[in-house]
Amino acid sequence: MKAVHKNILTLFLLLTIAVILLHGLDLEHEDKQESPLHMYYLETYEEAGSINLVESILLNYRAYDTFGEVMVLYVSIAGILILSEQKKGGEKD
Amino acid sequence: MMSHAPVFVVITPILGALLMGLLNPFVKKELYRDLIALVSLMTPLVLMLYIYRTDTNVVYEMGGWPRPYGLVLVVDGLSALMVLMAGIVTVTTFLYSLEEKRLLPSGNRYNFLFLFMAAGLYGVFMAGDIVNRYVFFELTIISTYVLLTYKGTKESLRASYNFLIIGSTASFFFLAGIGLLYFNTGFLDFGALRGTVPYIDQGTRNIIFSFFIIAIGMKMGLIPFHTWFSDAHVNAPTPMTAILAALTIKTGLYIMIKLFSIGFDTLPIRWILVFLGAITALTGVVMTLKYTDLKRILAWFTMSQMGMIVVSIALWSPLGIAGGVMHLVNHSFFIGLLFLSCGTLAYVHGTRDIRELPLLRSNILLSVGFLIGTLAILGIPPLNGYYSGSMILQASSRYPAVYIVLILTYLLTAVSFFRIFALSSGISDLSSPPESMLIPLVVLAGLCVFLGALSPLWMRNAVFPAVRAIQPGAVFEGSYPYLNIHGLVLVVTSMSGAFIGYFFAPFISGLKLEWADGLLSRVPVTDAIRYMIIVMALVLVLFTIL
Amino acid sequence: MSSPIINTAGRALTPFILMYGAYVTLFGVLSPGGGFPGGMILASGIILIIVTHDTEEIKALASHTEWFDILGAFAFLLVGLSGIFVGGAYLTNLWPDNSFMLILLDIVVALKVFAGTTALFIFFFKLEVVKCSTD
Amino acid sequence: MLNGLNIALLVMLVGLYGLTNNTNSIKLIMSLSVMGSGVILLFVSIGYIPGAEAPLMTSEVMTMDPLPHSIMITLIVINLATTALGLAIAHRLYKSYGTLDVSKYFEGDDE
Repeated sequence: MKAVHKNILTLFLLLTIAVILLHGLDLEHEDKQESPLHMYYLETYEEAGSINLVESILLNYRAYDTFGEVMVLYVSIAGILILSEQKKGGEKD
Repeated sequence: MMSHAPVFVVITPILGALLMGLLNPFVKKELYRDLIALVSLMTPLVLMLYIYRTDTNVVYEMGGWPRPYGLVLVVDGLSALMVLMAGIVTVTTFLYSLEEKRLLPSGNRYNFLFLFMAAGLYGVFMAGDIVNRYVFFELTIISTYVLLTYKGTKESLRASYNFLIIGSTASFFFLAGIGLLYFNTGFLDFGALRGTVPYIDQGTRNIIFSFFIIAIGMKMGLIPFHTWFSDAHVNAPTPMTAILAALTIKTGLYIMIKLFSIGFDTLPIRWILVFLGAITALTGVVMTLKYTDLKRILAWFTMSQMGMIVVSIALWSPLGIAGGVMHLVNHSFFIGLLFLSCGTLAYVHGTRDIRELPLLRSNILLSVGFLIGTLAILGIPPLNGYYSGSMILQASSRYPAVYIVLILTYLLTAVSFFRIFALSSGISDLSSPPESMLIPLVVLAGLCVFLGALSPLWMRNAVFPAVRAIQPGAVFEGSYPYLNIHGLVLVVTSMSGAFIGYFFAPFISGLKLEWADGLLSRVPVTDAIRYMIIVMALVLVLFTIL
Repeated sequence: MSSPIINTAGRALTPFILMYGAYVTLFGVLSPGGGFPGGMILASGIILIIVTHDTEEIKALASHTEWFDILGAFAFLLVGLSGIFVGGAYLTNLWPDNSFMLILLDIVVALKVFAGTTALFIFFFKLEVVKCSTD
Repeated sequence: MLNGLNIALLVMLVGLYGLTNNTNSIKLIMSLSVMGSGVILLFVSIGYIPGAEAPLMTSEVMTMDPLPHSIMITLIVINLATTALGLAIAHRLYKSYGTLDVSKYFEGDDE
């Protein structure tokens, strides 16, 4: 199959997906399910310690997520430094 | 203090890794780093054994926030089993890598990434929240991307790059699915989702699952999403290969089980996974006939076995889930054993080509280890693959097409393995590899035999609680007998396959399978993404028609 | 890149950028902001200095930034563990005043993001420029 | 019909098209970022409630849903980490193979 044909096929499939998603899901802001979590955060924000709700979710309710995320950032930076330190000798093999 | 055990399972490896990083400029000896790593890999195993002994249903609330609002760590039958499995495999493969990492061009900070990967795995297995699971999966997979490049060859860089692109795309699909799930239910916690997902209307739920199917399919290496799989396995250092095959791809399966259990277990969804799993089981094993590189052959076997486990779990009967979960654990041990003995063979003989490897005329422990792994994967009675294999067969016996596919898979597996034995030749070399490489082999082979012989016992005590954690009301009719008709079918199939494979090996070895080049193996990353689009479009069209 | 105008502008701007970064970090509890944006702004200040004064001494900072990076990650872990020592769960508030832990974690995260981003930038900045044809 | 949610899905598909249509390894990573932006837009739109204000508890007015917003901070950072790692690997790949074309990486290597 030529590259052009592949791209046309992909484009066609993506259009199909787009039509089905937009038509089938029919997302509107009004359809959003009222989240009990949102109400809970509104009521207990004083316990969590910040009037900035995003902040208190990030570092208090879901601090464990942030913990994982900090580790991800750290691992990727360490990984980049490791990649740059790797000896070039192995590249021939 | 012991009530905090679940959190220490996750953070001990991270603590060890960070300590190692902090001490890196001051401590020059490798020995201390190995000791830190070993201790922080052993601790989670011991802690999880302690938790499992005392209480099998622990919910640890992070920061003291109650369950649907904050994040929790969940230890139930299933996650405890997975964590124990991960603990055993990480400790043994780490022992193995003590020797192997000296061969790598730059082995420094290998321990460090290894620990982060282990922590990520524990985090995935114990997370009670879907976003939290995503975050820890990223921790695992990013350390894997880097560990894949440790050989420094250009093929390993290519494998890592392809894995990164495919993995990130799949992660975005997963996140979009999470977003739509939150839009429709308002929850992210698995406990709360279990109560709310069934009320989403069927069409929306199917469309949401079409996002998830790509993510979990990529993580498990199901057929159209498998393109990163064999390349990554072959070009990674051997311990990493064992971890990838035994644990990392199991996280995808675990997420699939969790998604099924919260309410995505309706029919069209499950049949798609059965279909993909069956294709993977058959195609994976056919592809093994093409190669002579032992590691690549084992990688394709891993895929084929994963396909079988997916089929079994997607049938979603209590026996199918029990068989699938049990085979999952068994598979970790025997595939770990096979990959590690493959690595040791390559270490001793300096090649991975089966035509130059004296497989059964090598060091006695090595040969016996490889043989035990082989017999376990074929399901020969005293070994662990037998019991779970026969359970999978019985669970699928209601659907003849699936049953035939599974039997064919077992037959071809046996053919392929005995083809390897028939083709293997080379100068016999009985020299012993280092002990740190043999101990893991002995441990894993011992587990294969031990778990195989005690199958009914540990099925009752460990697998049933796991199944009840997935399907709270699961009922088993009596206990499953050790010797039964499906086991007999399995053994006969494997035996005849072994016979065919051993005596017709010269004919089979000429198989080129040229259609597979560029279609199944050696696929550029752009085509891999194209496969994802094709599958998603097909699945969506199917859901619209039904 | 070294012209007197750029050098002077970089030197003049950096203190203000750093101060703004510190403000965003510390007042994340009371206004939009927090550790991540604060750390990024702090890093952008340092990056400005590196770009305008392209000297070897500054590039040698790379090894130190990595150490700060670990320190940030380790401090996050310790703050989490301190929750256990005061009798709660992992990552519990360790002080009766609720916002204490938030500010502490903000500072830790800002340190982490600042050091990490700077290390990243220095890595990509040090790569030699290669001419490559497009496909 | 024309709201952030639907546009976000379309942006994701645009990113996917970029991922299939390019063979340049740097452009692939850029397409990945486009797709990530789609996901971010999706989540931010999910948090949007018509007529509500930013999630700061300074007045008694109804606020937006803050949970998707805070998840997005997590995602942005992970996205940054992955992109940076991908670029570093792409650089090493370029030095090894001498080309950025991903379709040429499989040439001349029999398995």
